Amino acid sequence: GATAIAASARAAAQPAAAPPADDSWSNALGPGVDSRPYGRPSRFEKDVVRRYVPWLSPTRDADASFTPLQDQPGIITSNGLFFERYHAGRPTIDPDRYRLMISGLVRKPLLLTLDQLMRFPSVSRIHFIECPANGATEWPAAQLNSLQLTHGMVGCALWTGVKLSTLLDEVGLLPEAKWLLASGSDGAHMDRSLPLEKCLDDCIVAYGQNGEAIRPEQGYPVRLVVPGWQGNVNIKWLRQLQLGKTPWITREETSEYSELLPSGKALGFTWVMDAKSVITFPCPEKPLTGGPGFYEIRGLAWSGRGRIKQVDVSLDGGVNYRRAKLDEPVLSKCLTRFTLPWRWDGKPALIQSRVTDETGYVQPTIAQKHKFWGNDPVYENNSIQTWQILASGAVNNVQIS
Amino acid sequence: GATAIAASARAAAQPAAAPPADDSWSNALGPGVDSRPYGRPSRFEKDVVRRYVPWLSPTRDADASFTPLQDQPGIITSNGLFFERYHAGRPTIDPDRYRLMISGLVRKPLLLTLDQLMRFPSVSRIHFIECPANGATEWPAAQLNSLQLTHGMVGCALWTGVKLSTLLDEVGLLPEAKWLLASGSDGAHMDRSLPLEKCLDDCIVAYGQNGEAIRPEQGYPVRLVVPGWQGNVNIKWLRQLQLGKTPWITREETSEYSELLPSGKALGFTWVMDAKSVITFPCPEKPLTGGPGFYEIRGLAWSGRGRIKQVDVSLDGGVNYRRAKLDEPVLSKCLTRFTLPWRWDGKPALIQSRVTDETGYVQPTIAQKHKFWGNDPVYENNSIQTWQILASGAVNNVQIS
Amino acid sequence: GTPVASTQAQDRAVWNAEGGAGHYKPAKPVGYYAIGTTPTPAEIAGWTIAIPPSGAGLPAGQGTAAQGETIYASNCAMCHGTFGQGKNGYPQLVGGVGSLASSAPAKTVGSYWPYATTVWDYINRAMPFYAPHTLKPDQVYALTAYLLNMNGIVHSGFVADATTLPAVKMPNRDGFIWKDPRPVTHNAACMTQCANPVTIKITSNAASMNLTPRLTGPVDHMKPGK
Amino acid sequence: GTPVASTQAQDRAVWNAEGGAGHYKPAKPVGYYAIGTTPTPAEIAGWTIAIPPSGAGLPAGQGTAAQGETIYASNCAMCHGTFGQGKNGYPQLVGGVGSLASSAPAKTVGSYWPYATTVWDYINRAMPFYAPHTLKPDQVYALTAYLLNMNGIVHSGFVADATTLPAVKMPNRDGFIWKDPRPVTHNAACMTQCANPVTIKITSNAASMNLTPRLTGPVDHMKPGK
Ligand code: HEC
Ligand code: HEC
Ligand SMILES: [Ca+2]
Ligand SMILES: [Ca+2]
Ligand SMILES: [Ca+2]
Ligand SMILES: [Ca+2]
Ligand SMILES: [Ca+2]
Ligand SMILES: [Ca+2]
Ligand SMILES: [Co+2]
Ligand SMILES: [Co+2]
Repeated sequence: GATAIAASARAAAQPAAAPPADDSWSNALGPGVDSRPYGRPSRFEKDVVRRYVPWLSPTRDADASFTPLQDQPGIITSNGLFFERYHAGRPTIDPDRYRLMISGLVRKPLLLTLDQLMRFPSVSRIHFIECPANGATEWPAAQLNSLQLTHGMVGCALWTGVKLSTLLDEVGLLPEAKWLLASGSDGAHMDRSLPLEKCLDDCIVAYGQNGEAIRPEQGYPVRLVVPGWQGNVNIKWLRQLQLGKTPWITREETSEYSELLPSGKALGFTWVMDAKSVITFPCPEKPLTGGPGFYEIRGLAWSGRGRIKQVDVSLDGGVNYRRAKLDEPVLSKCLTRFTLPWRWDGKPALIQSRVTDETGYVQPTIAQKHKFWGNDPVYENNSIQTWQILASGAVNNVQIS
Repeated sequence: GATAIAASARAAAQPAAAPPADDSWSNALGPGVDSRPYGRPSRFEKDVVRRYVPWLSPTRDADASFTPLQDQPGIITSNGLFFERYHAGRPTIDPDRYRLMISGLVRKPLLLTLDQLMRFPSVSRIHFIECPANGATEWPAAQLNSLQLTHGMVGCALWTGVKLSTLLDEVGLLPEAKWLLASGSDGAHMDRSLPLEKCLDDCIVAYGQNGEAIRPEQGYPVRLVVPGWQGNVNIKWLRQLQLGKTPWITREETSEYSELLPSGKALGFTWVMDAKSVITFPCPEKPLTGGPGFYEIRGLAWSGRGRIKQVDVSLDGGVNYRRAKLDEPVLSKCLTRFTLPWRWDGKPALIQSRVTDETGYVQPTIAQKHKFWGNDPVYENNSIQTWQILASGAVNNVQIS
Repeated sequence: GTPVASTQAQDRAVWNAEGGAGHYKPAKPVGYYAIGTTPTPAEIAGWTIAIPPSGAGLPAGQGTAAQGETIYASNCAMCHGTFGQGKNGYPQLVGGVGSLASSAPAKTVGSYWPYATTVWDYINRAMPFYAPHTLKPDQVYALTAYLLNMNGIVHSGFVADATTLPAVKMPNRDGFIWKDPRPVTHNAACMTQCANPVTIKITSNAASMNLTPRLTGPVDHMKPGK
Repeated sequence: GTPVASTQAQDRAVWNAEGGAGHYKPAKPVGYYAIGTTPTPAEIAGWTIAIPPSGAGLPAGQGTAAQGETIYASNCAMCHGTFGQGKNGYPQLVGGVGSLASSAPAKTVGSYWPYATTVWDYINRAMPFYAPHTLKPDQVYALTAYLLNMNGIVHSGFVADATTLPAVKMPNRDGFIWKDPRPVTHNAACMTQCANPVTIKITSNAASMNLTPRLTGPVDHMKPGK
């Protein structure tokens, strides 16, 4: 009978081959298409999550969490794993009550519901967003033994929305208008001033992220995308676009996202994220587990100034470099994937990647950064990352002279 | 005191402007970065889910669910919303017990663990996967009043994995080898024969999907991606690649995924998905809600034979067409987004899109399809979709002569 | 009808033309990456369950329709019906010969499947639905014999085994073609006055069909036919 | 020090150069899409809370340090400390003047912020942390006066209002530059013998730092300093 057959596992008849030739999941029905209308990762992937560094902030509401880049297999960051940066936690916004105000030095101020915003002509572009504090802990020394925590404040998504220039055309810029203030509706009312030239170039008032509505973590229902510029100017939970003559000199562009130079002078408005790359395999979280032999070195490169031209990889701490292969597509202000085949001899090694972008900018070493920027900046640590490979295959985050 | 201040809502002082100028979410802290290490969509998006047509199959374990294309803002399908097609439900596979067998007419058979598979050189590509039964209900007549249910058995993702040719190089093809059998470890042990030429071209043994491990619904931990070919040959939960001289003539390539022609002959091996396009806004689920005025017509186009060359949109049931704008990037065997600005006069209209791919293939009308393929096929309905716009702004799925 | 051998030869000619590696040159020598292990013959045998038309790989064992009837009654009939007629939407397995060119074709094992080896293969890998790939070879042979006999393809004394099954001539073995004969390009990218507006008529409208499940709120589990 | 007016003029010169639309030509005339509504002046005023250095938009109202002290004690001190010295990692608001070029710079409202209008703006929009943007204008004026007074920038009789705040000269008003003076390109794409292997030394190794939270299993909520 039915029970008898179900109970007599074929495995018993073919012990040499099964399991795994015929593991339990092959001899049963799984859940059907009605079981989860919105899916989730396999439960075996439960450790692939955003993580944070508890000692960086006194409160989780003004803090950051990091994308697990060691488990990101391509240029797209999963919406569930895209890094977070909050200044007052994550607001829960009712899209029916959502409004976008466009006002200030414009001919015809405008108030838009979400439905109305979505009626405007739209574009869809893949861009990275990186927090300028990505790698901040690594300025003075190699401190965190983790790719996720040294480089994970970056994510890359397909953003869909209205070009900011389309909305500015619609309201009509007055000749005196030179700056735009984007502000959010989170508790921080997070706001940043942007020069009009960038606003009219490639910025997007976005409502879509990787095939669905923007996630609450990334600004649901609407955020600003300012391609290639510091994450914090990509205002989330966008409530207002205000036009003015001069910047507003908000707390975020003075106290928070300014750089104290060695001279004691403070530098505001550093905006563009310079080119950066990092090897994502191997890395501290993903050591070489199979002993000596063939491995593929993999990594990600990006530039706030345009496309990636080349990535070079060193296996000897920067003495010699080999050209890595770039994976298609290579898009502007977008993560680019690179790979290099490597036959590991089982000896210790110091591996690095170094990107050159289409402007000719070449990613600097940490020593070069220190020379020009001082030893203790906070932001825009785009220096070359060195991973130390031990004979055991373990990988450590190190800095070298 | 603190409580007094928190209680005195600013809204009371500025009734004209707030809400929504200062809605509840702006006057409080939201959850912090520790609240959900793996994120999910806003609870206001709870209706954006995969749905199925209950009368299509007697059991949810051998059934399909559909991607909500009406809510997909770009070319990437969210992993949570990617359509499902099961023949025996969704297996839950332990990645540590996972094995891939490569055997048959090869010089050196190979057994790989998941870790071992991941060591091989990898590629990352954005490709659509479409079930050939997508639109099957619409062959005889317009039957389902829904974009999701007429076109939603397609999804598009960034797939990362090993080129199938890399693995075939590693095992060494014997000269007699001409076909490959890919088989899965679900209860159906789903399997399909593939000619070697396609296997050596652009197929990927994939483990990554949009920035994370492939979802259980799409084949965790490993699936085959056969770019541009019928969804069912993209074997999920891949357990074996077997090389042989002739195809295996499995039940799936005879009884299931063959086409009964009007002559009574059965057609096997139709593989390639011809070019198709559909307007995703407006559509039955997304009517024109703002009265006459400006709208942007939006849609998706794809071809199993390569890149999209152009998409033309008709607003008068196919009498006249206008060239739509293609959104970057335009990639091979990948969804391409198109848009057309439209000032709706409030009158009824019949709207359509028609794609031409780089081979010069032009998407046919349903009448043309009927002429060559008969009136009642099951698969590969890539005919031009007509949406009827009513004066109310409501949208219906219709077929026209 | 056409003799078995010549039909197989016909199919094979197309398969040979379709398959093959073209002008492929391997990028690397065999074993270049030296990753993974070489499976044992027993492991390969455990994985390799697919049975092609030649019958290669069919295991030792055998079964008759009479033996199959008992197994079918307790493990299959609840879904496919006592006479293989199908039930509650589950597939019909018997009958339908001669219906394929009609307006109501019945595609069954008997009327549609070109090779008997596929019947053995599919029952072995996928049935019974709730416990796939748990039958013993003798049981699969018996069930195959029973289905072939119910379909009138073999007589009641037929013993299904590795030799007899590949030799069975299925009713529809000549019915399959393996290369799409239909024209590929059907349309022209005409831009203006492509149709006569007067002749455009709506031939069907899904709004009046009453077949669409609810599209908002929780997923609609409406019963077939509502 | 530099007079207020001339410093502002310096900043403004950079801001003018940085801002602006370049040679932009609108793609469509104003109102082309005719979507959305024109907000009322009251609505615009409700949304528009940002206060630039000019003080434009500061509301009617006023406040003194003495008034601010009371509000601060019950709503702010628990996080920022009774004397604005910071607490448990929450920001220090007072002190630090002269420390900016040192190895332990203290960036506070007093030592770092270039404009007093920003203090008003930020307290108004973002504080108190647990109930942001709920203070009344008088309360914000009072708290601003209190913070400026604690920092020794204004005397205890100072009345903060729409006129007095923009005129306050902050200690670090000359300290901000708005255009990056650092060289952009630091490296060369050298391919061979780019460094002397002998001089390469590991200068730091995160493995020995003991600062990394657990990277597998549930998210690690380790306390600062573990
Ligand atoms: C619980 C229900 C159920 C039981 C019991 C069951 N089947 Fe099936 N059978 C199915 C379903 C559902 C399918 C179609 C699966 C698909 O579409 O992928 C199927 C398909 C088949 C097919 C292919 C039909 C076709 O035309 O493609 C055969 C042959 C078959 N079953 C034989 C059997 C045999 C023999 C048994 C008993 C050993 C059995 N089935 C028991 C549900 C069942
Ligand atoms: C529950 C804790 C808490 C309370 C109460 C609180 N703050 Fe804050 N405050 C913070 C945090 C956290 C930040 C930093 C926010 C960020 O980084 O985005 C901050 C930042 C500030 C800053 C900017 C500091 C800088 O240098 O950038 C000022 C000024 C400030 N608070 C003033 C106040 C005032 C005035 C009150 C009372 C009305 C107050 N705070 C109440 C937690 C608090
Ligand atoms: Ca089930
Ligand atoms: Ca801070
Ligand atoms: Ca910069
Ligand atoms: Ca909170
Ligand atoms: Ca079926
Ligand atoms: Ca085809
Ligand atoms: Co099995
Ligand atoms: Co507010």
